[in-house]
Amino acid sequence: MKEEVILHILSEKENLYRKENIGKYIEIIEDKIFIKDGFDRAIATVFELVIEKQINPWEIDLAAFSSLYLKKVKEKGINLIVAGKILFLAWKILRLQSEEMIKEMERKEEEEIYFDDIPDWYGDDELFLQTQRIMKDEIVLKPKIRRKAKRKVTLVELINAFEEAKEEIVKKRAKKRKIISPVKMEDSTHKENIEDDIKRVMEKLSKLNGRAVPLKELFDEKDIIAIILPLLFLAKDGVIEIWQENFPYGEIFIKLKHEG
Amino acid sequence: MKAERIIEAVLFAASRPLSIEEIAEAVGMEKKVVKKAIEKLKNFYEESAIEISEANGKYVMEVKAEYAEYAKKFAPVELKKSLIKTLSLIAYHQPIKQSDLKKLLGSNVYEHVRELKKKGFINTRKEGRTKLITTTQYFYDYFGIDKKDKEAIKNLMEKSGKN
Amino acid sequence: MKAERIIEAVLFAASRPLSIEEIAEAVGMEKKVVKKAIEKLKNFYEESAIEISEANGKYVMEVKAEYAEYAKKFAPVELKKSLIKTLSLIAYHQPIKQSDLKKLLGSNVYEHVRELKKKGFINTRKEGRTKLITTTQYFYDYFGIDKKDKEAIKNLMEKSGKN
Repeated sequence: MKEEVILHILSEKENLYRKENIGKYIEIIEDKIFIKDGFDRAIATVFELVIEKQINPWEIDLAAFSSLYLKKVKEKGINLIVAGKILFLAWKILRLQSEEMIKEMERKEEEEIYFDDIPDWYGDDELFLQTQRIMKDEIVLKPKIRRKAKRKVTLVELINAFEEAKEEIVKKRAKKRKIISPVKMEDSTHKENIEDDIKRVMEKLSKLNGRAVPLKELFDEKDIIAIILPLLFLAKDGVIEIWQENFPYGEIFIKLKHEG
Repeated sequence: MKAERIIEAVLFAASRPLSIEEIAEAVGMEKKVVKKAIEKLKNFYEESAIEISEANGKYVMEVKAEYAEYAKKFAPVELKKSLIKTLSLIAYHQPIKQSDLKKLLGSNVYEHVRELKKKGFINTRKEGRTKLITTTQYFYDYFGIDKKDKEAIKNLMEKSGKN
Repeated sequence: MKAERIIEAVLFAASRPLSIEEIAEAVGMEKKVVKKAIEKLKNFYEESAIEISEANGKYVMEVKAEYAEYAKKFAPVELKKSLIKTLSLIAYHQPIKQSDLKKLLGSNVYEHVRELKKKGFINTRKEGRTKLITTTQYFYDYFGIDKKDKEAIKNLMEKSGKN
């Protein structure tokens, strides 16, 4: 698939806005190999090219892409991470498209509305004459001639720049982490209680002699949220079994596996 | 080291208008001393092709108008001819509506306004469905026009017309 | 108009070294005349903070070394800040993969690498699917660093980070 896209770009190179960017496109495509599915990768690549401003966003028919993608999901199932990335890219394109549309509308609005409105200076002889003279380049502002010498960067400036660059990178990373951190915080606050909760669950289950019981018989509704995590731990460790009779609203049962 | 020589080096290197305060602070001199030194420099450059001119309380070293024609070939072009025309119209008529400017310039106006704004020569603010355009302080500094002198823009354009 | 004044305006505006031929052609004078005019100018600037110096047959107007310290504060730097930052990251981490640099800088990396390469500060060579970036001899010359002191610079950068 990767080769196909590269070949496509190479064959289309005459139509590219900047031919010298070919190397860059290929690099972008090669970056995409982490998406294993060829179909997904092709879509992601096209979308990225739009976002990198190599393809006009209006040349992308998002509706056609989404029905194509839906069809594929129905047939072959979905990889949530990849789908998320593609959705994010599509959203970015949609935004590019709407930005273009707003600009276009602003232009049209002004062009249409002020046609009959005559500027004040048409009524003033001198202003009118001067305006005509400017239009004919007879009188214009004359830029001053000054030096524009630039100096070299000093070593200290290089070191300062390094300093600033590092800070910016740290900030950027912290910002990324912040988006995820609320979940993590919750994790850590529960972590202290988790062992207590596990103990509580085990005490109750051990009284049942291996009998399966509905979850809601064992715990109050308000407790269930708190013990879900310990239950998952226990299930993962193979200490208990959890199942649901009828998905999605059926009863959830738990049972202590036979020890030893 | 004489004060005027230090200030000469500063003005030469800066290539933009500097206020007395800026200079005084950077070189660690009193404003009074800076002012006096600039007067001496002005004298020194009297017979030269270069001058130290003042506008809006700022000083800048530049080529005298009569030598501009020769120097122009070597000076970096900051404003294309078409942009200068647009800027001249704005300066002359300001505040001017973008829609009125469009009647003179056609649809180029959007691109020109955007570019002039990016370069810092003009400001725009919304006015009804259009924009109202005015020149900035940077504009006055760049062209060496005193902001208080309403006629200065016209005069400057007239002078250039005669060349 | 005196020949030396015209040439003064040209040298001032050019802000880069010019050959006698270039000047002669631009102002329409004979080379001999240009040369003589430059000698006169040199005399004029003797007592000034500015000088007309010659290197490799080219002439440039610049601040005398003893005044450079004052001038430096006002002269604009020839590289954009964002490019200096990228260059500093390359200098510290070199040899660095373009793909790793991209993780630090985002998609600006392509433009920055192209520009720094064009200016001669860095070299790239293919390494698998990405490029490996290192600084050039020109980089060391430009910053006045002995290539052998490479580690010293890294240490300096590291230390600056701890402050």
